[in-house]
Amino acid sequence: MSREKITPDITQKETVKISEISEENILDCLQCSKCTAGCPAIHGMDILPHQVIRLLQLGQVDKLLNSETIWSCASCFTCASRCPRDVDISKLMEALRLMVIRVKGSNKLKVEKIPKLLQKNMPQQGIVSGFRKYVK
Amino acid sequence: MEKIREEIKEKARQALASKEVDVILAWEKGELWYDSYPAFFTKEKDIDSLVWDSFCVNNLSKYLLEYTMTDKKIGVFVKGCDALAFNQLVQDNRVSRDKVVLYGLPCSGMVDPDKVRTKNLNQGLTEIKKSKDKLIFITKDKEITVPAHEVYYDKCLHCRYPNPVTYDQLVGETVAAEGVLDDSVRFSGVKELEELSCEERFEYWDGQFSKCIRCFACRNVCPACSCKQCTFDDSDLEVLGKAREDSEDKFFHLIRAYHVAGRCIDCGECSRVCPQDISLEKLNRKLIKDINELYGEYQAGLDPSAKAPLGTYKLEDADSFTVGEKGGKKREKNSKR
Amino acid sequence: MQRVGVFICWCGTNISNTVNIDEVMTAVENMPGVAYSKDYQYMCSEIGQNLVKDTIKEHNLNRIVVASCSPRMHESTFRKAAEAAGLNPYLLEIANIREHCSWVHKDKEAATQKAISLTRAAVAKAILNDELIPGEVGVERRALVIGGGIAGIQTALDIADAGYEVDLVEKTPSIGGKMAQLDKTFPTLDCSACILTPKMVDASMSSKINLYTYSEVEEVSGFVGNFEVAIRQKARSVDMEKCTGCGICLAKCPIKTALSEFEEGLSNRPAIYTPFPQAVPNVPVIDRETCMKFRTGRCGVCEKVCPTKAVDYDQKDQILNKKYGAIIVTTGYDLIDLDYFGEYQYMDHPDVITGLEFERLVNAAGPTGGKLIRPSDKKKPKKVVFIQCVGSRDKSDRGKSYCSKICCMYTAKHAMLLKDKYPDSEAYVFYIDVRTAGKGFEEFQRRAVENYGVNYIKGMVGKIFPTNNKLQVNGVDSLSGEILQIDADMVVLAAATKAKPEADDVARMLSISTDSDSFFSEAHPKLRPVETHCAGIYLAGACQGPKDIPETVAQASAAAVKAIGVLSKSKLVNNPCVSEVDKSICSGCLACADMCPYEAISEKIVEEKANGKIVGRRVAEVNETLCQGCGGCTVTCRPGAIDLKGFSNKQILAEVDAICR
Amino acid sequence: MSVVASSTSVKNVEEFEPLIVAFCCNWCSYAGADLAGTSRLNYPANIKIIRVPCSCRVNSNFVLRAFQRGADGVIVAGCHPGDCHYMTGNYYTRRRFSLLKNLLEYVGIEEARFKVDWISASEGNKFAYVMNDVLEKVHKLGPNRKLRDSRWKR
Repeated sequence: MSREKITPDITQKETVKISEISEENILDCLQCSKCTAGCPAIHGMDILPHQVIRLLQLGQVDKLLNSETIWSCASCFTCASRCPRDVDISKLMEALRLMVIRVKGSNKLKVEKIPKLLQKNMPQQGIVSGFRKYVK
Repeated sequence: MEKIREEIKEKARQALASKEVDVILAWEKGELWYDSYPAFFTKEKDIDSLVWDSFCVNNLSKYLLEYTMTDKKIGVFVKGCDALAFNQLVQDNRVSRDKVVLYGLPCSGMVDPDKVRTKNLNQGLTEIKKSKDKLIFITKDKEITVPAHEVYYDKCLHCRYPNPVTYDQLVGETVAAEGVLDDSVRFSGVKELEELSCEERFEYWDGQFSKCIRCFACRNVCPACSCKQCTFDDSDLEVLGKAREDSEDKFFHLIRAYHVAGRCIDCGECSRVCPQDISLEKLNRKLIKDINELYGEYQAGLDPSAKAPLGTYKLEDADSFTVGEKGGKKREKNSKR
Repeated sequence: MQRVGVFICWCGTNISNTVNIDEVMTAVENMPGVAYSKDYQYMCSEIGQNLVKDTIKEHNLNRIVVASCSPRMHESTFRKAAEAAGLNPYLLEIANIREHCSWVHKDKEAATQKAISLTRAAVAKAILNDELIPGEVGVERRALVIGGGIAGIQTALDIADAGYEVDLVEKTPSIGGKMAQLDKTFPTLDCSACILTPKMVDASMSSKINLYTYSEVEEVSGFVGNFEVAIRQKARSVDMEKCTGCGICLAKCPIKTALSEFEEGLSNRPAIYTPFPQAVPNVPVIDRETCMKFRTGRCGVCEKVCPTKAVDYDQKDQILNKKYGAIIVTTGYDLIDLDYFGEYQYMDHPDVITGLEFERLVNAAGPTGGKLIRPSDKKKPKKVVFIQCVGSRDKSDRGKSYCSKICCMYTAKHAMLLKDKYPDSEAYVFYIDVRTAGKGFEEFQRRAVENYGVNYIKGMVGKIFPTNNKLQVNGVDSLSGEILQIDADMVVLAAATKAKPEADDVARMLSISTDSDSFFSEAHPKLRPVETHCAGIYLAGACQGPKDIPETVAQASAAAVKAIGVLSKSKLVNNPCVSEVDKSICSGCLACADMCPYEAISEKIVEEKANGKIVGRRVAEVNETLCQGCGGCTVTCRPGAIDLKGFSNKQILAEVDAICR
Repeated sequence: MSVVASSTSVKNVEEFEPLIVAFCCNWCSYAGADLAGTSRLNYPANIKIIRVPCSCRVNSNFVLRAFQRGADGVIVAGCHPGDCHYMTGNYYTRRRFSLLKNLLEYVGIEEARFKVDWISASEGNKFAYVMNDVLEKVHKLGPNRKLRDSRWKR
């Protein structure tokens, strides 16, 4: 394991952009990890929700943009409703997704493909949040 | 009116004779047809010149201040507005209720000499008789009948208290209030101004105030202006300068209105006596309207034991200063953005 | 002829960096009335003060203006200096060119101009200053302590020890407060009752202390040295004189269904009750809402069984009016409501309890006789999960943004108590941070980990799912990133502390202020931690902010000393800036008297000659010892007959004119 | 002609340095201003503070006199209602200045020129915020010409 050089910087462009889109103050977070503890979508995540904010605080947006986590997030708002610091992490997740989508410029979810994606027990909210996630 | 006049005289004579009072405060006829000015009577024989006619507009209550430094008992005749004024003076601790005997006079309105002149009714006028809601102008050779509201003072047209709200003895029969009595009429002038833009309002008031010659008639006639020494006359503090200067006029009028706020009985005397026709009632009524809206309906002079609106408070009073700055934590978070 | 001396302070570089002193000096020299001016680097130093003293004499100065820091900082310093030079101290004015100028402005030119303007206003005011002589007022040598927890008890004992009378008012039927509910105390694990009850008894036995339990303060007026207080003694329905505390009534009462407040609702109590066996005073109270006699008129068992005929159903609330020289507020704290923390199941599951409930469960005198069992099935818990920061450090609407300060320590204590009782049990503590600043505190918490094997997990619990007989706790270890699932038998929540719900009303009644969380505000966070902004009113304990017992006791003794400082004086010097009536102008309307919050203005009849006779005329008169100098009366007075010394109409108008030049 | 007029008016606005007189109660707002100072919170030098014991000491005369002498804005700041050092003083302030504020607006004085607010001793931030806010608004309004004494220098 090599030592990584980190300069925490929340004034860099990407972090500022995320703050703008999400309207959340990432410095409010004090790393209690309650978001992670309550997250139902955690099994598909390579970076845990509380780590997401930590990486944002460290300014390591790149790691997040290439993570599974942001696409695993179900936008169920459990984290937001329980956060003792009033940080809406689902909004930060959304902001991260938008960063990706805006750069790549294409929609990931096509309406005609929906039936195939639908599993038996897929809740309606899943489809709605799917659109929120994958459509520009 | 003429019947009551005799009753009044009789009452005055009796009061002096029985030593019920030492002085009677009433009206006396002056040289001109519209002159019915306040007069003090101490002797029974002088009562013959006492008058009660359509020109007894002067408020006698304020003249009681002349007697604050004596222990004389005074009998005074009060119309509806005068009775409010009397109560206000009692509330302000300027007149002792027990030193005064009040003779209440119901009054359906007083005649504005200017309106009489405009209608040319004053030529050879000897008497004005009242008949229901009409007035009969009697001269040597003819009688002209006009609807009363055409010649009454503006301030009398929507009078809310034609009958005295307090008295020891009532002379004559109570009368019904006339005209529209709800606040829409009373505050219509204020509302019209409120709806104008800031600049328009300034233009209006600048025009009004700059007419002022600072004769202080408005103050001198006002029953709420009962201070021993008016702040405007305080040469030491120099609150108000003497110069002919617009800002001093504004200062005078704003402070005058503010000083009577919550104590103005809305008798309209200030506007009546103003030689420059400044619409002072629109200033006073603005304050009355605001007090009514912010702190609950209040009529000065109705109850001498009441607390003046500016001399009291409620914990839950409206707070217009910090609107939009309050709110919970969520708001605070939003405001940061 | 006024000869004003102006002294301009550099405050090292604090002022001179932003304000061009030379320019101010030049401007000052040309101000009307200024006879002398001087600048110096540290005007508040001894050299600076001597400079002021010497020049007053040398240059025959009779008015002084010091342009320096805020008058709240050094006005008294310079007034003393002026007084030492033989000048009446109230002839001095301060121009605040540091806090209000050099520290808040960056532009040097603008700051310089403002400094000149502020100094000009101070000179204009100083010219109109009069010599003022402060009056004196006597001191009521008795203190009132509001709240009978450990803070109130300690304060009362200390004041009584100094020889002064103290009245201790407690809302509940017994003194003792939250500390009486605790089992053991950190960091020594000695039993709370063992150290508290002797103090409670001392308080009740002291000839100097009067206990008013089951009583509330209803009204407070007056000022330091002379507070007037109305105390409502609620009807106890038991005669305090006759009752011997035998307890027969408690045993015979047919109603046994009321939830015990003292036991945090974990057990029941009768309608006639003492909160706990060691209650002081040991006199029961009838809970009239529960009592059958009061609800239906039938019963009266307690009256019949009482051997001393102490039960009195007709007792009424009594209002006591008393005077005090000083007041100490020790009203304590509460735990927050957990209604909004649905994920922890506190409202729904009996085995999810608060820390305070845990105290009662392990206490030998508690509802289980000290047997630590699950409230649901009375079985021994094997696995207990402790969750810290439930509502603390929580910015959302559910919680409190501050740290509750005591939870880290008491959670460690609880875990140890559990392990002491059941060595084979498992304890898990979920925490965000462990904060153990305090003597012996860190060692205490480490003992829990190292010696007792308590599992500390940095992370939080997402949700608790009640499953057959267990509580499935879903959490995370944030350090390893492991998702944890613990099947616990019991969960203990370290609920956040909060100010008492009635704190705002108490603050309003006492005219003291609270912070945004309704804790009472101290006068200065560092230098005046037990004083309030209202002279003569002091604070101790958790009503001022979350704190533990040692801190509370320290603060209580500190507050006692402050109060003794007032009580030990036979006279207090008044603020000489009081209102004054010009009787020649006064109309006697007494509008001023109506608004005066201190009832300092009354009617006076002056004799005057009028029409050749001597007649009495009503005017207003100010009682200078009662007047506190707010100046509200001056505004009610339209003609300006009543004016405030030191802040007169003329002086303020002169300041306005000078600033607007 | 109109071009010239507008250009001079623009210039005037640029040169316009408003004067704002703030009456602050000794116990809360003056202390709040001190706190703004110790916290080095910037606000413009145009604001000049006069210390009064309580906001209820402020007479409407003082407010009008400041306007007369050329102040472009006036602020009255006291303890929050309920927190008055003198128990009830600011409740009177609240009534008195609610009426005066309305009256001034009624005679055509721009609302932003007269500000009343509650600033506690711990609200240094709010103090600076209110001062900046008033100044900004008054700056937009331009100089007070409506109540000013034409003989006074400013």
